[in-house]
Amino acid sequence: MAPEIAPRTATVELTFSPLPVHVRTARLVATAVARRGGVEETLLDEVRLAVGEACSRAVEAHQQQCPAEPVRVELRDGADRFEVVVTDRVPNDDPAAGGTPEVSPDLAELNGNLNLGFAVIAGLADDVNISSTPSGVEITMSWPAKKD
Amino acid sequence: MAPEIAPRTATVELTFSPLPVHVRTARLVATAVARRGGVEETLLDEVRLAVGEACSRAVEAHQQQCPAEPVRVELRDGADRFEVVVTDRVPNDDPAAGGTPEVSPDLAELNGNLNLGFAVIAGLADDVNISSTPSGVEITMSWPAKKD
Amino acid sequence: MDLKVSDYTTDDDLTVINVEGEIDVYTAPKLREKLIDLVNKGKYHLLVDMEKVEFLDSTGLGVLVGGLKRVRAHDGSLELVCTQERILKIFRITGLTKVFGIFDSVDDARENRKKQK
Amino acid sequence: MDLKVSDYTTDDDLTVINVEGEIDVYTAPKLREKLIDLVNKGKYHLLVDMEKVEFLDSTGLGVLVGGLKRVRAHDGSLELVCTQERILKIFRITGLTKVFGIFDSVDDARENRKKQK
Ligand SMILES: Nc1ncnc2c1ncn2[C@@H]1O[C@H](COP(=O)(O)OP(=O)(O)O)[C@@H](O)[C@H]1O
Ligand SMILES: Nc1ncnc2c1ncn2[C@@H]1O[C@H](COP(=O)(O)OP(=O)(O)O)[C@@H](O)[C@H]1O
Repeated sequence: MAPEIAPRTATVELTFSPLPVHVRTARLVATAVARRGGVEETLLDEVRLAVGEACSRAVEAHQQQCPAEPVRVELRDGADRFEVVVTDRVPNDDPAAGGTPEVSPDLAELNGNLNLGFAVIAGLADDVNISSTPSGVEITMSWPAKKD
Repeated sequence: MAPEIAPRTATVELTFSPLPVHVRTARLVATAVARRGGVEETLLDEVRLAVGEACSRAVEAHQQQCPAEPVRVELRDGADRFEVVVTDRVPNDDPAAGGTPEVSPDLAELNGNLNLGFAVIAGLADDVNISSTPSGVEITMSWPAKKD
Repeated sequence: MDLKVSDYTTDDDLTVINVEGEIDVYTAPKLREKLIDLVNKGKYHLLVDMEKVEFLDSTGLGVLVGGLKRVRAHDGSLELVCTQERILKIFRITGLTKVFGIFDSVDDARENRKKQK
Repeated sequence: MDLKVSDYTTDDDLTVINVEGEIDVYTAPKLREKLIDLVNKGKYHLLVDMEKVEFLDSTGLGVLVGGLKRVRAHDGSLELVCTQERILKIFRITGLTKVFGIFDSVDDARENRKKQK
């Protein structure tokens, strides 16, 4: 787990084999946990879509480079933000550089232009951070959450 | 991961802070993954309930003994069985011995008689294995799954 | 998904508790509080209507068993209305069908109560 | 949740594709195959009716863009019917409202097509 987790933050973590079908599971879990974490109903669509995009991207990257490794989604239900971290294990893959050169044109089309995915994430998350580390790409997104 | 995983088995793993609310998330995920994994609709109720019972038990054990440690649920979508493994990190807690002595009577009532939970699991899962290891208790349950 | 609990008392002094939603490890405390509260108010004849219960786990069973113990300490009763097969199954698996009177409707339970008097 | 795709061709030679459900990384291949199939059959004027789409992600957008490229290679068109704000939002965020003709109904799209002839 990342060091920045506050001690009282409740977390749910999902890891899954890099298959498109599990992106649906990730959307389902993220939406359910966000709802309970106090994210407003009107924002849940954005959470669902942004998390789906980040996971689709990770699944695609893993399928090409490390199909045996799972994709990881961490959901942090913090004091006033609901935070989602999607981590892939494809080292030094610069997501913002636009497309992976080895992708066949068909697959690239099928999975959409990678930049479309990022455009969606950037347009939907309240706050986004994309960091490319030697062990993989980490996309952190967050939304405001109300506690009652 | 346990050694018995077949190489082609797709897995989804969920870990969560030991809070009752996350038992709902676990039920939700287990049911969704089981459905997609080809478990018959008529068995999904059993999956939902048995996974909920195993997670409730683990949450209770963690709350008493290691509230900072997460509970883990592994969903293995194998060739002809859908398998769920719920693992707690409470060492040498013999679940079948019936009740943890330190529990206040109220909490014990609230969380049901531990044996009721096991009765439910045993009555619902097609196949159950409970193993108590030095690192915690592992409940493995499985149901038949059809691939199409 | 969440649990709604409400109650009313009939003129033959039976308190009917309507439970709607999921009774699980997360919501069971709410039902437990309701049962304790009623017993504290001197209501010792309880009938829990489970017809709108969508999910029940062993925590919920534990709360019902706890309620039964409480009312029995006052010579009371705790009975159930339940016709849903998926819920009945859980009572059957755990052997609790032998512990609770289970009726098909509130009227059936009231009828039975009159007979016993 | 899953994706249903069906189509029919009007007498003014417009092929309407009805899409129902979620267009995402899991189901998009199905829509892609349908588009390719239609183009292979010589259908170059496509109208995708998105009114029953419940979810659309960038993979779905990619498939629509891919379809557009294919029909354009034959001087064709690919337009959309969409009034759902949550779906329109995704086209707007990605700038694709400028790329696709988007209509309020199949009739509107047909009307527009007649005018352009
Ligand atoms: N039973 C299910 N199994 C798998 N995925 C599901 C299931 N139900 C919904 N989903 C997916 O999870 C996402 C969120 O689900 P949910 O919160 O139920 O959606 P909604 O708010 O639209 O009812 C949806 O985008 C859908 O893809
Ligand atoms: N949006 C949700 N958020 C959290 N938990 C949910 C949600 N929807 C359903 N659940 C829980 O997950 C379990 C399975 O959900 P689901 O497959 O949608 O149930 P059903 O088949 O009864 O519609 C239910 O027992 C419920 O507790």
